[in-house]
Amino acid sequence: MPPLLFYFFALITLGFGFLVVTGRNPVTCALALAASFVGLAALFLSLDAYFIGVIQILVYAGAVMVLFLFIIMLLDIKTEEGKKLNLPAIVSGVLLASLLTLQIIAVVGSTELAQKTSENTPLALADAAGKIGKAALPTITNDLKAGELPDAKLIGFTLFDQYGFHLQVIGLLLLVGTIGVVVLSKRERSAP
Amino acid sequence: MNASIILLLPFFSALVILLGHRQLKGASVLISVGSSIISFIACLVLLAAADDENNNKLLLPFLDVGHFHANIDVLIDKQSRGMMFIVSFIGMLVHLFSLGYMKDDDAKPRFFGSLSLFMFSMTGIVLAGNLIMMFIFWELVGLSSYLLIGHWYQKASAAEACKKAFLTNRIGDFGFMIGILLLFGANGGSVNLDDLATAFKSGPLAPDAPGYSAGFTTAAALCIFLGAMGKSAQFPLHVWLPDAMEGPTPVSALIHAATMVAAGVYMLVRVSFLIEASPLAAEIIAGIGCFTALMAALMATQQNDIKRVLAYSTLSQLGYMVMAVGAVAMAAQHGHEAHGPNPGHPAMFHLYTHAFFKAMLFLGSGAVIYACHHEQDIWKMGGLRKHMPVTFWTFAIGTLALMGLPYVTSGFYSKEGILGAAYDSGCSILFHAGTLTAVLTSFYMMRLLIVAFFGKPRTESAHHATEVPMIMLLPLVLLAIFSIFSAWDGFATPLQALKPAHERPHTTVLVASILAFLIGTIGAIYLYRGKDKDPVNIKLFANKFYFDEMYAVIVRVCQDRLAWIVTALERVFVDGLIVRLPTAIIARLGAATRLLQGGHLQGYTFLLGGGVIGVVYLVVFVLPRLGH
Amino acid sequence: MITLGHYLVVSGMLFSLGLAGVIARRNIIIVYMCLEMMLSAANLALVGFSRFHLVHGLPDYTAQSLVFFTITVAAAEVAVGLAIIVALFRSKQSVDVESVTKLQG
Amino acid sequence: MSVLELIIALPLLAALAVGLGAPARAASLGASFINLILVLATTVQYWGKTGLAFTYSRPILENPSLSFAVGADGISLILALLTTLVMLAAIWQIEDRPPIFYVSSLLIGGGALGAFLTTDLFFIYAFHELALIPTFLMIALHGRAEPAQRKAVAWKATIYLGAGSLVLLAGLVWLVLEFSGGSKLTFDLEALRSQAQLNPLPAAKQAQIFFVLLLGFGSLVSLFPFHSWAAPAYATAPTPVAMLHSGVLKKFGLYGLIRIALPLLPQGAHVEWVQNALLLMLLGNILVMGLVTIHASRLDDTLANSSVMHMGYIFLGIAAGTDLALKGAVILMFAHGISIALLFGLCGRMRNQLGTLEYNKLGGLASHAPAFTVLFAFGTFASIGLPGLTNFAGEVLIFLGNFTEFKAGTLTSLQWTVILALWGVVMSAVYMLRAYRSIFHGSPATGLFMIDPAFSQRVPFILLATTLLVTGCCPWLLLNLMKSAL
Repeated sequence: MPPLLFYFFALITLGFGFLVVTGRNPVTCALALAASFVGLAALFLSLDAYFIGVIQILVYAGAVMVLFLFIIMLLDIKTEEGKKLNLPAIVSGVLLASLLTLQIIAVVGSTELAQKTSENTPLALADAAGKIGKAALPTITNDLKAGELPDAKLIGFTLFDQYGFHLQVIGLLLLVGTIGVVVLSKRERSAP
Repeated sequence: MNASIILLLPFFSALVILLGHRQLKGASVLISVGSSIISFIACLVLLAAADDENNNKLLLPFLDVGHFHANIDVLIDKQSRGMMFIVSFIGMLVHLFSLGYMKDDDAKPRFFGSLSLFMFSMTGIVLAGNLIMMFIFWELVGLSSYLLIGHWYQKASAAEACKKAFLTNRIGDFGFMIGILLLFGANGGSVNLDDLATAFKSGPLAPDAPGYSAGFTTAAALCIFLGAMGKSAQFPLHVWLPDAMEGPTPVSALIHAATMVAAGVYMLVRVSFLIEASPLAAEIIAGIGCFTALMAALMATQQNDIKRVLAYSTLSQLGYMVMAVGAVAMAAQHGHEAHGPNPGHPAMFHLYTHAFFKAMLFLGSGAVIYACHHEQDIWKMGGLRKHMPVTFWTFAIGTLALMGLPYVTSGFYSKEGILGAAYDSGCSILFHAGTLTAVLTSFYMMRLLIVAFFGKPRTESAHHATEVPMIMLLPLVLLAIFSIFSAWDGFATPLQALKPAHERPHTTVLVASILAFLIGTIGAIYLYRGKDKDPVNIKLFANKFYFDEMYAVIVRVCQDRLAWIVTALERVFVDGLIVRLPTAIIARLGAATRLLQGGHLQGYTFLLGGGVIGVVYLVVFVLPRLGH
Repeated sequence: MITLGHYLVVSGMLFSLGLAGVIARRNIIIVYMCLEMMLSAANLALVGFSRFHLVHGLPDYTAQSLVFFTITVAAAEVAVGLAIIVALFRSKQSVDVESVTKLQG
Repeated sequence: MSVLELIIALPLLAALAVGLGAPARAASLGASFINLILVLATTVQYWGKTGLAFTYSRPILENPSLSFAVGADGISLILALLTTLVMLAAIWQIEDRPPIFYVSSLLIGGGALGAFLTTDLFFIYAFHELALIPTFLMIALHGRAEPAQRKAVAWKATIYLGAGSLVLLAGLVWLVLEFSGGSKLTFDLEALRSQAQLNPLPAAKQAQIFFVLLLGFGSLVSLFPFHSWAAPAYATAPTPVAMLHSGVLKKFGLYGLIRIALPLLPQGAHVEWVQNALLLMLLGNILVMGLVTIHASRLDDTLANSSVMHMGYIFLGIAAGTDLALKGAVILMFAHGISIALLFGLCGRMRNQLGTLEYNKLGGLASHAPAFTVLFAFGTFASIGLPGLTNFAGEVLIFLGNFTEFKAGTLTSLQWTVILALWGVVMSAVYMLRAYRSIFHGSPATGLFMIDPAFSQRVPFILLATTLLVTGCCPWLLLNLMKSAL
């Protein structure tokens, strides 16, 4: 993935992220967030995580942003934001953020792990089929032999093979979440 | 045996009076007078024994810790016998006199109880064998003078006077105790007078002993002298004696003329080996004595209260005696022993003659005050010669003795002895100042005599003055006899021991004392004959050199103001630092922690972020460098 | 060339942006969005690591499954969070963070 | 069953009985009277003996060998005598007060007796704490000032003494650990003492432990920088508590130093920096508190501050450490206990009758209440240190004790402190006589007058005054009890 594209998408993600943080109107923030998620999904794709990239767009950019926009519209939040700038909070926020970034850059810079690039760690698709072991489904091994990465299948396989139980828990979590939302947003009849 | 009678009888009489004065009613007076008479008789028996060796008997155990002993042990030698005679004789006379003088006083038991307590403590000082016993009775004498001066405590002036007397004595005792401690340490744990005497001659404190330091001996001598200054009212600590006249007159006669104030001089003569050991101390003592004598004499010339005049004359005579002690010690430094065979000391000689005529003068003034219904101002008296003949004649004898009428009165011999000692002390100022004081003494005493007894009565009370009852006249007559004959050789045998050797004093001394007597008398007669108002008016002397005011300021500034400052500082620093500071810190910490749960969201996230950065920094950058 | 470091730096910057937003902004909705950004920054780092840490020559799918889980949890969380915001708005009529200090210690 | 256990138990049982409803005054008076008789009997029996007597031990724990061991030598008997005397006087002078007064007095007395008569570190400390609690309670409940200020004073005293006891506990634990040498931990004083002789600790360590103990005991005894709890506490405490605490309980710190610190850490006090620190502190006690007392304008403030000041002399005796000085210190503890209790008792009676203790409002009481004046005079002149009363014997021995090792030329820092401390004697005369003069002498102030208390009310004070006179005239009575060198 040519570096130029990487920088382009990184710029989109960070730029729109910055816009979210500094935006006056919540709606613009919400849309900026969606755009930043798209940029992010592109970065996922550059990392050969196609399934995750798609999921990112579907769930985040799609569902979450829509939810936000819906709520913003519902609550009709005006952009009274500009009343007064809470200077100390902004200063401390910016200060902390810059400190954190510097630290991360310093940390990442100092470890040799970060030097890996997609060139010097190529995916050995061919011999992976052999190594993956008998339990692998024939579809996966055929695609591997054919030389491309069955990303979605592999994720599915790992999810259902190793993390079956966790999936049930996540399912339950989502169920509880939805019930909670319903209970919370019920209008109290008997409220005085 | 009779030493214990002399010492303990007054103590038990005081105790009995203290405990049972309500039941005893009048009897307590008889107990006290009886005890004084018995102790006088016991003293005569003691003198009759006249066994010469100094016996040092242990009477009562007080403190024995391991090898350290500080007990009530009695040292009987010539000096203590002579002094004992004076104390018990004058004590008895004063007891008899106060029977009459205090007849209509409602607190008689308390008065006589305190008198017995005084006799007990004064005997204690005289018979003391070691310095600690002397210190014990030193303070008990201070207590009894406090009780007696403050007898009429309803009067604010008397209450102030007794407090002043006790505190000034206490300052003296402060110095005395330091002196005792120094000697105790240097002499290896014994403060017995004989041991100290030998220690100074041959023992650890002798000049040739190793580690001898002249400074130390001077310091010890001056500290002990500080104790004497407090008791004998020498210059810096003299302010309490004139105010002590607030007490009843018999008290002034006994305590503030004859015995208590003389205790200081008695103690100095007792420790003369210490003063002779340090020339510097001797000079200082002589200087202070001479200055006190001169200053008091000047003040006495301008006093109008009969008792104040006598008080200042006592101060002046005490200065004389202390000067004599210093002078003799200085003379001893120059090698020629001043006194001959018998160990009499000019100061002791003057002390015992002065005791007689000064007690007589005070009792005389008491009779005059009693007759003039408690009138003390001499300018309101006058012409008492005709109304009170016996009192007049005895008072006149006393005055002449004090002025030193040549060859007749005892005062002349003892004053001449002192001037002689001042003369051979090798420091001429002492002699000149002494003669000047003699002039002033005869001047103000003759002034007193003329104004009070001659001329015509100035007020009603002086006009109606009648002779005092017999009980008060008897002591006056007895003391008058002693004022004249006490210096003559054959007279009171026990007192001979106190007279110094009789080598003829230098003619200059003889001429000087006679001249001083004449000049003073003529001056007074010329100035005060037939006057109704004091012609001479020197503000400085009348106000006693403003010492009282100065001391009042010193006390107020140094003590009360300092106390106020120290209290404020103590409250701020100690209380603040140790108590308020920690409580404030803890309160502040409490407030800070409350801030953490302030409830505002951003605060939490900020701290969260800060924490993350801190940890990352620590883990990534610091720990590797520390080698973990 | 694009190294893992680049991805990590981008994820770090995205994370700090989100953190700055959470701290600086007063409107709860915006705070919430920044929270989502921080979560996705974490996902980026995870995907980065899964790509460059090969298991049998293939990317490490456990990391990706973790990303999958985070996304689902984030979704549930957004739902519940917004419900709370709505309930909050109804009682306080404002979405200002300062007004919500009920939990004061 | 040693007689000492009976002596300790009696007041505590009486307190229990009064608590459960027995007639308060009769029970407590009876208990303290019997206790006095018992202590006198044991003292007579002890006459001439030396070292520990009447010992009896009930082992409780094995590994840290802990046992309720009682035993008394001259010092603890003298202090027990002091405790019983002051307890009897304090209880006797309580009139128509709720039974809590009797219970607290008995508890303080019993606690103090326990502390003085047991020879086990653990129980010495425990009994002292038992005695402290009623003091705080009484100050808070029945103190003199209005509730808010009273509570503040009680709080201050509690926290201060609590902190002091904690420091003390730390010191004691450190001491015990040092001497256990890792093997068997023992609290028994005798065992520790023999261990101290066998292998004494290095001087530097001794100095450190001694300093910690000094701070702990010091703040219990209002040593100079840690004294600010004392004056307000005594001024506001009800009379019996003030009498008992300032008279008896305060002596525990000093007893602790003499009984625990000095024998186990002989060089502790003589190490340079510890001695200088102690001398500075006790000089602060004498000179600074002397001036503070002179500045006081009320009688109870004067008495409270003067009791803080007199502690300086006892510390001077402990600083010297010589046999003479320590015996002087014990005598001064006894004398100060009696005289301050007498003065506080009289001061309490005056406050009840006159309502105010301000000097400028009082005057001329002697003409109305002669017996009261004589008793107050005894207390005043005792606390001034007049010979013939016990305080003098104690003070003179302490001063002499400091001058035993002496070279003619130079004065050690200890001796310079004595000379400065001697000025305290003048200061105590100043403030006591000012108080006496402004209350008793002079013309009676308008309206304020006081009649003599009935004979039955005077008995406790007469009792204390005669003790002062008897032991003052013959201090060898006390000295013979302390034959064994300290």
